[in-house]
Amino acid sequence: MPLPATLLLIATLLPLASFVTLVFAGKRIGTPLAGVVATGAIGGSFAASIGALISWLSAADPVPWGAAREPILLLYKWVPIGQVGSNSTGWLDLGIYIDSLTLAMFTMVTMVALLVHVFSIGYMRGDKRFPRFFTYLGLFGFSMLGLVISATVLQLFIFWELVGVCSYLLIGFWYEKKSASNAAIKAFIANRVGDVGFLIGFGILFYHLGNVTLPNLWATLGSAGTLASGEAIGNFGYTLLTVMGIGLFFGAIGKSAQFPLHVWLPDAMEGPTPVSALIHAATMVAAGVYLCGRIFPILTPDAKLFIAVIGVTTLTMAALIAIVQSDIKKVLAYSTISQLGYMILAMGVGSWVGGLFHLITHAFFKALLFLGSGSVIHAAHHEQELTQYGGLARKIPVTAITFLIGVLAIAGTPLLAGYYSKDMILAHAAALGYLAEGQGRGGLWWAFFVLPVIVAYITAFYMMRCWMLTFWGKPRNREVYEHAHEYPVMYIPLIVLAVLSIIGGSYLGVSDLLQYTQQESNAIVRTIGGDAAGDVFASAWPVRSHNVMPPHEELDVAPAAEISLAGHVLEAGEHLMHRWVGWAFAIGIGLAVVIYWNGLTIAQRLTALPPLNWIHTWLYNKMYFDELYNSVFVGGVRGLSIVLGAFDRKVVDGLVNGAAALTRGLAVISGAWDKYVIDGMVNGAAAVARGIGSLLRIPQAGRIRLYVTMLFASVTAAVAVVVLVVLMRS
Amino acid sequence: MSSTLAIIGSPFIPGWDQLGAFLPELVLVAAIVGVLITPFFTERRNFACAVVALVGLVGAFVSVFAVAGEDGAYFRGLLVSDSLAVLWKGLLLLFTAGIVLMWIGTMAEAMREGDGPEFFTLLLGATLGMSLMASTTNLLMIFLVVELASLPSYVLAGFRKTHRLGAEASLKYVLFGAATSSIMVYGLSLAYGLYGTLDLAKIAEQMAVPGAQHVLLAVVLIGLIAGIGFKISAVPFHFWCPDVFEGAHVDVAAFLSVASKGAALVLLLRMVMLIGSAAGFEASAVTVSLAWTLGILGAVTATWGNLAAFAQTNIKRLLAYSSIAHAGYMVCALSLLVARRNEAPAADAAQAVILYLAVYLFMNLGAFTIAALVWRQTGSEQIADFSGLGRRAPIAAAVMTACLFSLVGLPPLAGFAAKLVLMKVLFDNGGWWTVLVFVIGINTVLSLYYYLRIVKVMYLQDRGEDVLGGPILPRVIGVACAAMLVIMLIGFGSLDRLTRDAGRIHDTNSSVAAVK
Amino acid sequence: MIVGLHHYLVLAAILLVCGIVTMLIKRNAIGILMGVELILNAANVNLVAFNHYLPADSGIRLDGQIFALFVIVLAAAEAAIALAIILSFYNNFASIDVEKASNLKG
Amino acid sequence: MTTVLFYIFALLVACSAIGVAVSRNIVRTAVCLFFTLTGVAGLYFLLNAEFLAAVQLVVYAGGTLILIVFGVMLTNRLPSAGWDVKPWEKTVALGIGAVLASALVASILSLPPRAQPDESGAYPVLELGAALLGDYLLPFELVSVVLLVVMIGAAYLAKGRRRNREAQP
Repeated sequence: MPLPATLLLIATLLPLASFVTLVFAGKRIGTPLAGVVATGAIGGSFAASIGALISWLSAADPVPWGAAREPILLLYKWVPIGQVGSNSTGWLDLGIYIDSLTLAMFTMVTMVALLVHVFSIGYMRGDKRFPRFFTYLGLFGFSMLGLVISATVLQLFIFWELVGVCSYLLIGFWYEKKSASNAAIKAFIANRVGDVGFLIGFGILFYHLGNVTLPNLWATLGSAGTLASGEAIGNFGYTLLTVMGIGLFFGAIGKSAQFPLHVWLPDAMEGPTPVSALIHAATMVAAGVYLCGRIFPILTPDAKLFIAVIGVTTLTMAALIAIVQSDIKKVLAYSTISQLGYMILAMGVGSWVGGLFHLITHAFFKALLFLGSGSVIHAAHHEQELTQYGGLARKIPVTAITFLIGVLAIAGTPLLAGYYSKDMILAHAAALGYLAEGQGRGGLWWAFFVLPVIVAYITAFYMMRCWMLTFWGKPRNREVYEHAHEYPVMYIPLIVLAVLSIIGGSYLGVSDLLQYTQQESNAIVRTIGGDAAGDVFASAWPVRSHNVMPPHEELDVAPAAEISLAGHVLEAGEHLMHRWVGWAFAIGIGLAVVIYWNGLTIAQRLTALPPLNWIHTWLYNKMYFDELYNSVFVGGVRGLSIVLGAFDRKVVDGLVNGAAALTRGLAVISGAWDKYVIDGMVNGAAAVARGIGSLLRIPQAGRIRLYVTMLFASVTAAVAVVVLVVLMRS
Repeated sequence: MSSTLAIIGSPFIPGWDQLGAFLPELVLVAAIVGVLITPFFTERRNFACAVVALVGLVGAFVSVFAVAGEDGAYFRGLLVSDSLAVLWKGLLLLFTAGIVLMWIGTMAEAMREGDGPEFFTLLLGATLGMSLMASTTNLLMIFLVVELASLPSYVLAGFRKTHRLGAEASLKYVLFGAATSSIMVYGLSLAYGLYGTLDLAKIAEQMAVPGAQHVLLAVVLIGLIAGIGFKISAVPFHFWCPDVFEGAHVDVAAFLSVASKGAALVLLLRMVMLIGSAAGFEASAVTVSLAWTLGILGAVTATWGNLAAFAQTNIKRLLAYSSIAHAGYMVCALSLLVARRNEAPAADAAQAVILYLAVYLFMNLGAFTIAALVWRQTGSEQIADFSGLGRRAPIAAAVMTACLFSLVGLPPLAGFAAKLVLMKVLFDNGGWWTVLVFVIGINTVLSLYYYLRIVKVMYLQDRGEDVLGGPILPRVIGVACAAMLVIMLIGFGSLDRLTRDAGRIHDTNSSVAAVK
Repeated sequence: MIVGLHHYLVLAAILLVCGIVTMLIKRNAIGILMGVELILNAANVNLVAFNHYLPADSGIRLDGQIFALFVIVLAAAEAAIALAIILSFYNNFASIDVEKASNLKG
Repeated sequence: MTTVLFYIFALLVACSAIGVAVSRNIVRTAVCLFFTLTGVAGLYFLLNAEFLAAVQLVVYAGGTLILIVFGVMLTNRLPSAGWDVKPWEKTVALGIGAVLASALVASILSLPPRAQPDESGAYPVLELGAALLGDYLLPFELVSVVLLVVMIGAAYLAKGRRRNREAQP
């Protein structure tokens, strides 16, 4: 096994080992030590990931793999299932797929997870279920890393669900709080809705292709990106491909909290703050983007259009809501949704590198912001309302400074991480606008550029608002202010993340790594599909034909002979983007500083004005999405949530004791089965089965002579029948 | 190994040099002798005998590896050795070693000091018979080894001789067993008469000739099915099974649940393969009717077992019905062997049965071990007394849950893959076998209920008893079994490759005739 | 009428049926055991008769007689075990009426 | 001569077998069984299986039956009143017997007849011995293991049997 594969496998299994250890011995290991065990495991993972990254980057002949060379694909024949689908090997394969993206994700996930673990040792110290918290974190680490290393779509799905389970467990970690268990249910339902779509897409895929590996998938369907309506690849018609792509994307909608399934993420902030940082900001919610990245080559232009629309809707909506939120974690939650919208938009407009680049930079600064907010909340004795803060910079200076760096990074301040990735996405969006206009498709297509640009200004504004209200000005709640303090074990991760937020964009070579990924993917696709296979990352959208040239006078730069059309349009897009976005951070931040210099006074006066107060109320109530869903799905959701509520109470209560937490869930199902099916429906199938069962127990009366009689009776009957049949025939 | 024995020299004993291929059995015989002389050297006779038996079983297990690959017919066709036999021997010896460990962990204290030598002699004797059951195609040997497997089992079932239920179980077992085995001998005598030989391979060849299928052949086959069906506990030869499991000790019940049934299944597998290999499906009325018989037998057995398990309150009785149901699943797959011999699906079916047995071994051992642990600590075998086990003994409860889920066939446990492969093999053949797939599917749903009921009792009912203590060894066995179930699921591909040859024994079987 | 193979086979069938009927109508455990012996004897008569009436071209082959010999030995072993179990049952139930053995059921 | 002897033995076997089935007294049953076994031994003589006939007499009639009679005597203090079998059970048993008998006899009679073997040959006791210690040495040895195990099992169950009677449930 190649060295990086070995190392990454170790990195994946270490958190599992930690999980198993803590499941069985968590209570015995005890409060600080359980955290140390888990931290050690994830630290080992991080070290292994770094080792793998180094060996990957320094790989040279004779090995075929390495950065910008070829990916590693190791397959293991798992369950023999015979021929299913056209691409089948007769097995349900499992495998490891490693390319530069895998390594980037591994390093990012393990690094953030390690820092969150360290932070949690401090943050969760007082909690009575401290070991259990780290147990779940171990399971989460395993699931997330397993997701990233998966080589087949089936595997992706398995780990996808596991990650969802962890999220559910961690959101409801403080299940005594009604709001926490409700939030867990909400996340559960929203993710199930998304998974239904995923399953439909996966079903189509599986039916036609069997359990394919990712490179096989790309090699088979990789030309979907430039497919014109009406064309087909093999058995896949254009419509089927589009439906499949959108179906798979639905999974991402659920997990990455995109419109209209975004409602669970803000509520998920009921979980412990380190969880919010790790799972609901940096890693798991990004899994949807990762999935989009992996299925990108099989997305048809129309599927991409759908994705882009979802992305742009999400990022705008979430940013607007974020402006008025008063809970520090809610602000961050909506900012997360908005940033995820950017990433999804990037996938939609064909900026593969931009989307994943933003995923990684965002992980750094969003983890920083969340851990910073955790430090604030911890300092403020679990007070989360911005209105109760103010002036905390003097009490917790390290947090304040690192938080500010995070704000600057997300606002797109030049030279910080967010600047590079966001710009890359916006440049592609602008290029798209040019292309669409060149085809005479009208100005509406510019929305994909204009709205994100406006939101870039808004982002800078609301993030700075959050910082100003927390750290600047006079303390609005003296009691909170007096007791605030910070610990080294908590602010050291903040410092590390702050450094990463500064250098993550330009100096770590993340975007180079992603460029390599494209080369590697194309290399393996050529190995499988022959040299005819083109660039699977080529995206024709919205230009269904490569030959349509946008009018030159529309572009701000003269066409250079040596660069391709796409590169040419992209360059134009970059220019346009720089013209409009360049100073967004300064304007947004400046406005926030001005308005919130003296706390809430100006803002309160502003929101009292007639049109603004209505908007404020509307936004403050999150555009009434919850109410909308409640009234639309009132019957269904209520009923479901009552059932799930009962489920949840029992499950979560059950979690208190016992190692096998999950099994309780099934026990409850069995209990419900017993209660509702057996007792409730006397005439139900189970009752019939039981009736037959008791009939069958009549011969088992305990009498040996009866047994022997039945034995000989059946033997005799059999002999008699055969003899009769044979003798009659002859 | 044959060469090793050749060096020792060949006394004037026919076939001496061929004994090497049956080293595991020789080690077992040596272990029997060892168990018998152990009491002369120690005061702790029970424990010492257990250790000797364990050493013997492990030694025999190791020697299985030495004889692997020495395929062929030995002793003029009285015994054969091939991958199927070797695989089964390995599984059986591993399992029996597990039973001995379980005995040490849970049952040792319940046995009167001094009874150990008898117990382990009987256990090893039965194991010897069961291991040879996989290795023979000769009518005389079939009868002999079936008796060698059965006779000690009868005593084992009533080993608690001052226990009323044990005595009752034993009596039922011996009378029912004597009835079926005598019917089987009558059938075998007719088989000899019809074809003039005791070699099943030759009989199968002659049987395939259309004119040679006399009506008495039906009596032969019915007798065989009765004799082997009794050991498999296929309906309607299953009546002894729940009663004996309930009356016998947990360790004996566990032993019978896998070893006895598995040996008989492997024997039946070999026989139907032979019969099938001589004549293709469409060619002969015998194979068609045998395929139908086995298919119906399997379907009825599985359904009967599952339905009757519904209202059980005793854990051993429930597991007995569960074992009947599982035997039914495997018999379903055997129907393919007659039908599609010489085609790949038949080999796949044989392999599926072996894989299923391998997985079944661990899930049953784990479940019975926890049942034994609970029995040791509470003295009860009632399912109701598992209440609160999730709190009182979290590890034991988790192991039990894993084993039960595997018995249902839920992922992520190996029972899932085993059942999946079994159903897939049947499904691939289409036609009436699809019905069997549906039967197994419906049965799986049925079984979900009664298995999960135990889980429910363990986790959702709590009568507030104290923590369930007890020795660590049964928990270790249980955790090992549960871990094996997970590992086997992950490693199912390797397992599949390992057992690939099991279904492809056709060549060695035809060489039986060549040797004679 | 010359005595042929069929005569012996029919006699064996009668023995078999007698044995089965014995097993079915006896309540005494030892009686049931005797039924088993009858069935085994039926099998033995079959074996020896078949061996005697083997086709002439096969030379001297004694498979049937040897099988019968082993059946006799194993029948003795089985009887020994069964009697020991019946004694054990008797010790526990003070009876060898098999109808008493009905505690295990369901 | 052979024919006459066959019918004598056959009658003995059949009648005493029926006696075993219908007799209500266990001692009488045992006596009937003895006659059956002896008759079968006689048949073996007729079938050119003298050695087997001797074994039948020595092991079966002499050994097994004595064992059974011991068992009968050990447990015979029991009152056999109230051991009656219900009429429907008898009917079922006889029904099974009748159906099986007719099916078997019908199929046996459809078997093609076989030639009478050459009666002149000497009894092949030498061949029997050679086969037993040659080709069939393996089962011969194996049966000794069976007997060893069975002996130990039977002895275990039979020894010290009245222990702990009062400790039972």
